[in-house]
Amino acid sequence: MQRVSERVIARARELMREGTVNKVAGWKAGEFFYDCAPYVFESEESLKDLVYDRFCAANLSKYMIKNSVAAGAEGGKVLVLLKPCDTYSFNQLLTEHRIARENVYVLGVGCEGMCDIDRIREKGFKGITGVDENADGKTLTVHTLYGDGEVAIDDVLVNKCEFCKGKAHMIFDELISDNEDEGPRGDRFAGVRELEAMSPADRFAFWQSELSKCIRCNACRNACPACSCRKCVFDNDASGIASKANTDSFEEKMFHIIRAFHVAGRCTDCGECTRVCPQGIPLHLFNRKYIKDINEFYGEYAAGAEAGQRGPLINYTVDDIEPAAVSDKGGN
Amino acid sequence: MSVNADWKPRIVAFCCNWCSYAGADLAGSSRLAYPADVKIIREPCSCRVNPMFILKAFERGADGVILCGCHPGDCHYSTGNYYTRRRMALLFSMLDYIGVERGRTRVEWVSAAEGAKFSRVMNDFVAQIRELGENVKVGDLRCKE
Amino acid sequence: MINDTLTPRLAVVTQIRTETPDVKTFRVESADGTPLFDHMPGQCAMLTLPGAGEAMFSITSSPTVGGYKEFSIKRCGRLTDALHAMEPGQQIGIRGPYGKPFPVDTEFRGKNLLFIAGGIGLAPLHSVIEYVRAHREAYGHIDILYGSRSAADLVDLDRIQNEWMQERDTGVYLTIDRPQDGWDGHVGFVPAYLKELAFKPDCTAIICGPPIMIKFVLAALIEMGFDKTQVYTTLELKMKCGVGKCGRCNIGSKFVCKDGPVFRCDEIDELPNEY
Amino acid sequence: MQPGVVFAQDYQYMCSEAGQNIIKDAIKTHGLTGVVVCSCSPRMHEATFRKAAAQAGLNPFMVEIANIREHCSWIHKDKEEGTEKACVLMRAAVAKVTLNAPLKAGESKVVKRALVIGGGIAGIQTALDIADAGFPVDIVEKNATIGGRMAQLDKTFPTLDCSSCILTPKMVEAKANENIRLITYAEVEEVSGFVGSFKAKIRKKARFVKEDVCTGCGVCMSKCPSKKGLNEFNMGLNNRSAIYIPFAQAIPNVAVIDKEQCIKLKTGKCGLCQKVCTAGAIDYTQQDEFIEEEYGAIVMATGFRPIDASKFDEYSYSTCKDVVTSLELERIMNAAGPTGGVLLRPSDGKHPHSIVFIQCVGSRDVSGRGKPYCSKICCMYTAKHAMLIRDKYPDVEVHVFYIDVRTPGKNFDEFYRRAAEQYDVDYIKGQVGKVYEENGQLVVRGVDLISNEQIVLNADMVVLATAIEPDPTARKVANMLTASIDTNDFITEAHPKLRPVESPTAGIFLSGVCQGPKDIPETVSQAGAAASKVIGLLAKDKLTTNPCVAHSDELLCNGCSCCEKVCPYSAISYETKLINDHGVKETRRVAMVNEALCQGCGACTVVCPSGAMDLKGFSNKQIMAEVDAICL
Amino acid sequence: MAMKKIALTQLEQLFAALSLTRKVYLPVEKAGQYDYAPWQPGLTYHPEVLHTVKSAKSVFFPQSEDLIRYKRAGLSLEISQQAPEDEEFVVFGVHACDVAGFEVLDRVFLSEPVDSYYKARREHGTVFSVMCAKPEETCFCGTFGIDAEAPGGDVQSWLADGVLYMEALTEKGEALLAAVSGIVSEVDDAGTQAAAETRAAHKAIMERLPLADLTTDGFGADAELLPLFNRPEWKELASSCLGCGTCTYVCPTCQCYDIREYNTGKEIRRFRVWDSCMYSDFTMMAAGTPRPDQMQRFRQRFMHKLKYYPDNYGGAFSCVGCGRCLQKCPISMNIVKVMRKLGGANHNDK
Repeated sequence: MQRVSERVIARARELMREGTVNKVAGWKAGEFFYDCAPYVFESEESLKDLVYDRFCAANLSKYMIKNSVAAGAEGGKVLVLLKPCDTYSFNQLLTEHRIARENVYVLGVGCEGMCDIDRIREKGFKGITGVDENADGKTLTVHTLYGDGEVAIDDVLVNKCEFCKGKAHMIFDELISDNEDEGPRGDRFAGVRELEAMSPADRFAFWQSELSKCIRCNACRNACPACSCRKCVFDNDASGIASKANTDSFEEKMFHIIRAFHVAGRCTDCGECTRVCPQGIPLHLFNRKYIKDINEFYGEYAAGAEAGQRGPLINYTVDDIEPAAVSDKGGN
Repeated sequence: MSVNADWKPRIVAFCCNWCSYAGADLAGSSRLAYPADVKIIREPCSCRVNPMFILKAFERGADGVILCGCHPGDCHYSTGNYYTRRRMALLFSMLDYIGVERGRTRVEWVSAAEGAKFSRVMNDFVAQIRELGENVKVGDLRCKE
Repeated sequence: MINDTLTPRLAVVTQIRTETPDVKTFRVESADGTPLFDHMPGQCAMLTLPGAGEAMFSITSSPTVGGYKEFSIKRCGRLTDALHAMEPGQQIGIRGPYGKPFPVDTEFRGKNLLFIAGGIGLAPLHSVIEYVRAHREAYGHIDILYGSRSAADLVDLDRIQNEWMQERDTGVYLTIDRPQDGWDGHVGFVPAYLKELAFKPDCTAIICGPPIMIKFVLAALIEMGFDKTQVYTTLELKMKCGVGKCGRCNIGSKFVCKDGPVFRCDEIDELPNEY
Repeated sequence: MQPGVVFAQDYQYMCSEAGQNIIKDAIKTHGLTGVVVCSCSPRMHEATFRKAAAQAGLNPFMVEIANIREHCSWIHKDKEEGTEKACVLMRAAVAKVTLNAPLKAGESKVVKRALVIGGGIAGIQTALDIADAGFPVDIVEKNATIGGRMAQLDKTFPTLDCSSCILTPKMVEAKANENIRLITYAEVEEVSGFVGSFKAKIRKKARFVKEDVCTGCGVCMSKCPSKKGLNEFNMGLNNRSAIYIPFAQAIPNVAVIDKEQCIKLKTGKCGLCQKVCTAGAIDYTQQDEFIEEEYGAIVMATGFRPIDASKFDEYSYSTCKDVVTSLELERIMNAAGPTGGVLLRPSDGKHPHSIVFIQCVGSRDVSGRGKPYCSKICCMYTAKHAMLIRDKYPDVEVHVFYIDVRTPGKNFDEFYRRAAEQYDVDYIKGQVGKVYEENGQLVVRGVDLISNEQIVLNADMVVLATAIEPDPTARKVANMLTASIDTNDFITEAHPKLRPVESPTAGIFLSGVCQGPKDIPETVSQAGAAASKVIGLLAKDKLTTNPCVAHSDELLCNGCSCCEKVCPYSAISYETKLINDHGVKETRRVAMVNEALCQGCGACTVVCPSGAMDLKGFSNKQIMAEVDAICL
Repeated sequence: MAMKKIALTQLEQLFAALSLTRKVYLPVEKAGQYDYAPWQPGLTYHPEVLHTVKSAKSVFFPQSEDLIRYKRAGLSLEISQQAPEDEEFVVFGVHACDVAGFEVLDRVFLSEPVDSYYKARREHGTVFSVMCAKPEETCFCGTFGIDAEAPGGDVQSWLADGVLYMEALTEKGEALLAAVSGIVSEVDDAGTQAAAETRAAHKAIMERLPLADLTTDGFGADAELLPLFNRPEWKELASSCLGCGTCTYVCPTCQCYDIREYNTGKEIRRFRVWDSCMYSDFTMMAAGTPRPDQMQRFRQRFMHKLKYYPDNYGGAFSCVGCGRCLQKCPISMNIVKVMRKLGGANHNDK
């Protein structure tokens, strides 16, 4: 990752210096080694804080909605660093006319999988002050206030990277990557299948338990590149379903089902929802369910694989399956 | 099963204006009875039915929701029910996935000439909902007090 | 049962007057015959129509009239639509009074007063004007400049013509934005008319109206030699609790519901520009 | 009373003038802003009540109907339950009407030209009546000539007129009328648009004969060496040449080449017809042509065909040549038919001495093989056939097996009685179990239901009164026109009693058997009725459009284009414009609805995640209010 | 009152005994996350868990609560008020930061006019604090003068070698310990010594924390409001803020709320819910909002914590340095980054 990182940063500087772009959307170093934040750098000087490492999981596509328009208004171009999975979101936003493509320079960056600081903490590390990637490329040494330890990278990957869709970029103007595309990593629908195999009562209990944690902070929605509505129906009093957190009500379920439905066929499975959920709710299980259903009912479809696709929910064939054919899954 | 003997199912039926609502009218003029638990909401087309409406019905305490439209290929608006078919297949699958009984939701294609079918479908659906009993899984507790 | 500050009292709308096409005045009395609460001019109260919501409205009636509170309310959203659809006899909830009043018994005492209002902005000033009229001898000369889009949009025109214009030592100046048939009065925007009238800066000015009007009126007053310490206005922000706790009507460290809605213009300058 | 309700009144006949006056008075007296009528289906009287409201000064779209008849009192036996449900329906309607907004209908143009699909008697009569009123009409006929089924008939019941004698003048008139354009040998391929301005694309199939040059002399037919094509006009009972004029009175009287049979078109050799044609009308290179035209109204007159009798193998139709259908018998009896009008049996051309008619073949059949409905005309044409045979050939024994004889028409029962009594036709109430051939003789085994005896009859011919079904093109055309169709493929009428010649789709009208089985006089009167509806439409200069159309809230619109993609009418377009959102100005892409094109289906509203797209008259809030009120 | 102790292994008995007379709230695991929930047999305390996701404030200021119920019929209206809390409860396992968070809320809700729902819960609730074990690198309670070794509340306690040493600080605390006197035991000198040692060890860790150097310089009641408000850096700080409410909802001191209605069809319930000034609709009125931009909303939140609140409440800050927002912000923007950028060495006066 180190090598790609250096090249990415150098190239971003170069493109800024030569005037190809006047802004760079990347990740800015933070207080700790792991808390880099999405940031749009506006000067070559400021790029000293640009980082690209194992903790740059945030998907920058959504930021291009505002920034591509702003860049155009200023007569410049914004460079955006996109990991392979991020490019799907970028394409989907292009499909929906949300990004002014001509104002964006996509620098595709290779990715070997992002680490999740929360998962490192879950391994029992407290007071983490740093990590080093070991020479084997498979483990991290974790430094803490209370001593050092080691952890396998595979065990602390962000969920979306655990089920990486592949190392290929769907769109880019320039690519910096050392990765061969080995295709998807793991079976991303395994979690969905596991749930489907449960009895309805167990499924209900599972979701009841998970969703009762929801605090309706809207992080999932606000981070989601598909949830890019100017005003969400859940924020719009005129919509009739606007709501704010209310415990013991139906609202959490309603919120998550509707949200999943609204992004069905548009969700690229970028995994941001699960990554940002402060309560650790596996929200991707909603979206992957829809992706799996769509694939099974209407044929394989990957939102964002290319710009301009017609999504499965704004499409049909005369011999689509009947809703009645969607039968009870699993036992009783 | 429901423990409350007085319980009567609340069933919302969304019917498209051109086929199913007319089918319901025909069922009426033909005196083809079905239980009064079914309450019909008229829509221009089955494709007007937003999943939000269905969830809203459940939130408010509905025990079953049925959506009726023209037969695929016969939509008054040509293609509306094709979209309905996809949307509802996915929505119902999701409701099933979160553990809501699959039988609480249904789509039926009923033409304006199918008064008898309308009645049959409603009788059948009500029987199914009675079998499933009260909807306790989805719904706002505040509405149930 | 303790009565929380957020719980409204039961009240009844006893009278509804249509003032203009989109303004109605509602008279509210307590449902049990006991007095609602005491208020001073400029203060507000929360009105609740369950199902439509709750919002803060300035009390239009003067504390000098007893028994009831009146609210002139312009139709501009879900709640006000519902209020406008009410019939006399409708029971509603009311809680208050909230906010700091105009300093009618302190700073205003003995002063000449210049009231400048636009449209529904007359509502909070109405209470002050009536209060001053009730204690007429305690104040100097009064001028009232009131403008609206059209003659039909002048709120409480009857009272203005029949009472205020007849009040001693009081000048009343009306204006409408555009000429119309049957209007032989002044035509033009309030700030321009204000300059035309060239009041001397020997009085305390009280402004209320749409933000754009306030902005230009204030500029005009400064131009006319007024100091900001002589000018009072009211601010409006979204409110939920009315008691400085829900956290949304603050401008810097001040809460409009608690520290306002009446502000002296020099105080506003010290606040961040978020209103 | 529900919050918001200030006046309630019970009246038995709300739709009557007195009832409407109650509504009007209440609107005026109480200053009502909305009206709910608890009555029959809105499909029945919504327009009535809206009109009444409008007359009282209330916007007509502030009226909602609670359907407490068809959806309630007529189907729920338990009075208490029914009443309870009626209250719920009323509550939902009140909840909805409080959220109704006044709507104003827009206007759209009316193209003053009609399209009639089908050139049978129904289509011809409709076209003639429309043309007589001064509006141009196009008749699109899939066959090479107009005339349809009626042209194949020999005589008509109950008057025994010669069918072609009364039809031919109408056909000629259609050709001569300058407001009528006949587009024969053609099919409608695409229809778009809506009432007032439909756009149709018509494929005119290649005849390989120049229509405007051919004189109809018929020389080509006699010279044509290929004579193996089945003569469709004679129900395939004999053959015709590859180049042919369907029948003598065909309109247009123009030859057509059957490209499956033509040696020249198949092998490139021959060309005889071209050589003998003195007019020089033959053109082997002719291609299909397309005509695109706009129409204000479209009439479906696609007609019928007899069902395939081979499905009823117990009658040995497919194996015995002497088992024929009634329509085949028509041709056998007709002077222009294969036998020149002499009754000869098809197998050996001999004169038959005994004929058995079997009624209800495939009609009133709930087994699934045939049709559940009564084909309506069979009783009468069978009586006609029996009578004509007995009249011309008194030596022939005629037996008719029937389930019921249905004669509810003017002079119908008299006609039937004449057949049975005067002409001594042997009517047997009973069913035929089997028809088979035994030693060159047809044997009919049946049962007499009155005597309850088995009957075995020897017959020289058996005639099957086969059911009729809509022409197979009807389904295709209906789909194109978005006209609804029933399970038997008959086109659904807007109202079975009150709007029998209109389809629920505005601007689409029904003429003839495509709507349901009927005889000629009924067809002609319905054709006239459809024409008068079309005339009424075309006489208008503008149409008011349905105001329940989609509407996009620019402040909410993301510009994602999902709505645009699902709109069946291309009514949504996108525009980049300056939007002022509470003082924040931004130039962006937003959806716009063309209200003249939008038909109000609502497909767009559901694909719009932000809810920017909503449907007037059926808004999200209105529907959710109904849901809330019902689930209370 | 003298210190008492109980073996960690016996805590369940303590909870069982307490729950006879009151509800016991403690951090409970649910689907992998810890939040405060009522104790039930079988549940125990996990001292290694530093933070619940939501702070302990939800015990006193729940995320949503019904306030008033209305019934409308024709013109008439019936108003009934939800009864405030009237049962005793104890919150066990609160750390110093969250205890300090209660004080932040107290200043708001207990000042006139008093919020009776909050007050009732405060009066009926006893806070049983525990000194945190192993603070995280994200902890900075020291910045706000909070002494993590003396977590405070009604009873405070320390864990050393499998024994919980506890000390009542208030009458309520004494009553609580008295109620379980049969289960807790007296502490001898060795015990006192052990407790003191664990506190000292903790102090040493606190001093080594990476954020130990963070100061409130440049903020507070003494800082100048408008210059701070107008700092250009707000723009870049807020530039990637998603406008979600995560920081607000996990924060022990955020107290903004919304009052909303829910119509069940039979009655209208007015309820209070947490709200976030980060939300775009927070100050939205029919005519518009004074904070149309996310930058303004972002600035509001931090100005409130570091300037407005201190102005209104005697200089106290509305942040207790628990570090939850540092761990939970989806884009890793937080109060520490704000304070580093605008305060300390970068503050206006320097």
